[in-house]
Amino acid sequence: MSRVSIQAEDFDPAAELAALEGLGGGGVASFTGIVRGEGRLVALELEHYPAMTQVQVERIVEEAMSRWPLLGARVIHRYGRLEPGARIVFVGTTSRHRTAALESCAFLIDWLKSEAPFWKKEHFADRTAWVEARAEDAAKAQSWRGEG
Amino acid sequence: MSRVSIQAEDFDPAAELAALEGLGGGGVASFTGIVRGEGRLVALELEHYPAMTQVQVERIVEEAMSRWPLLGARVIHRYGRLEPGARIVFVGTTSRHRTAALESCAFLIDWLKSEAPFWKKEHFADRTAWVEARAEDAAKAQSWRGEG
Amino acid sequence: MRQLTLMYFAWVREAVGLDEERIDLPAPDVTVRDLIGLLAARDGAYAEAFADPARLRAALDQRFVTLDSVIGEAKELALFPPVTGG
Amino acid sequence: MRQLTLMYFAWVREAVGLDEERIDLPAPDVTVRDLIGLLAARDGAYAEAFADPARLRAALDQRFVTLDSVIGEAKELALFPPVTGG
Repeated sequence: MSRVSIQAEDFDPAAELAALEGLGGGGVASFTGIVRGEGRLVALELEHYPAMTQVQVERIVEEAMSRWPLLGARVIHRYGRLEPGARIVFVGTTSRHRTAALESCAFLIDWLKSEAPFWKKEHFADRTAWVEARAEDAAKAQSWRGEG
Repeated sequence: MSRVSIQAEDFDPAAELAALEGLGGGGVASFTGIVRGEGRLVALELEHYPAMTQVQVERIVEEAMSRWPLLGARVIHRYGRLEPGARIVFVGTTSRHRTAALESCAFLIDWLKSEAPFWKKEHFADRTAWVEARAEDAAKAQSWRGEG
Repeated sequence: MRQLTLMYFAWVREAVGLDEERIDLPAPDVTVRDLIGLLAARDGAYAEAFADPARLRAALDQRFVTLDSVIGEAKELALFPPVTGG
Repeated sequence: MRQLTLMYFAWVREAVGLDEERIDLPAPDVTVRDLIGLLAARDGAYAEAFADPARLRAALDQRFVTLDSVIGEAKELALFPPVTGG
């Protein structure tokens, strides 16, 4: 059971966790990404490539489902204007094996960082700036290539 | 900010996640362990060493707080009789860095498995059996010794 | 001559001032890098946006590809900076 | 002669039929392993529970220790199988 939502709306991590707990796996891992309010950030704007995003994220989830014995995986990624404290992304996985749940959760968030067609723009009071991709994020995603 | 609860009562992962999200870290990782209902299990009984448990789990959390730049860590571990589907354990961490949140969450659950004074007994309709410690759990915990 | 839809995202979109446009494909065996060269040969805004291919990433028909990939039968080429989701 | 509180957990507790008991410490420099040997020398239930020290783990005053640790000034020794929490 896997599901991907690309949406502007907020989501409820509690409802997502409850659904994953209900799959009987024994272990549920999750990661929630939130907009940090650093450097007087007013808002983060997430642009994406609609024709590609859903399919591409589903591919990443299928990759995770094939690498680990998961009973379920859930990914939610928001786009649009998000203010500090707002949730951006949710990854939840469940498995009979805690290591499978934890590793696949880390894999999914690492891959979303470098393989999902989203771009972040920071809005400050007096300027805007596109967030630069970090080499360590690409390296993190690539590090999964050699494993599993 | 870290907090450890050793309790018989159930807990609400949603409330725990919300508290961690509120710390402003940007990334919240969690793991929830649930009783699996395999092999016609009627209940799992968790015994612990009350004089030691709280202090020992706090030590493990302090270790995590010193190894990763965490803004918060939360551990809840239940004891007593738990039926299939019931939550056993919750680990939640938050950090400015997603890798720190994810790794420390995995570290904590691995260490709880091998360093927290709990013992599980399985109750079936016609017999009971103490759960045997698994060598791979001890190895998993030890694997953190060489890192960080 | 076959047409190709170009799509731009993030600062590439802002620099050229367009979400997308259609161009005539010079030949089916041109690469993404060749097309970036053609775009860089246009006016000031394009010249600046496409001057350094190392700053760009590409997707052909919604799949990530390297800049040396051949356009072939693809209908849509997206050009954008490295992604920053998650 | 100083007294030491012994605490038992899980199947060790069930085997001996006690949560805890107090014993006289033969000497301060005895080790956990020495005490397990003394317990194994008791009657049938104890003999069986403590026959194989490799199946046992220990905590002295609520800290995990190896079986070769000296009791020293500790007040409480817990004996139990490997833990299975989490």
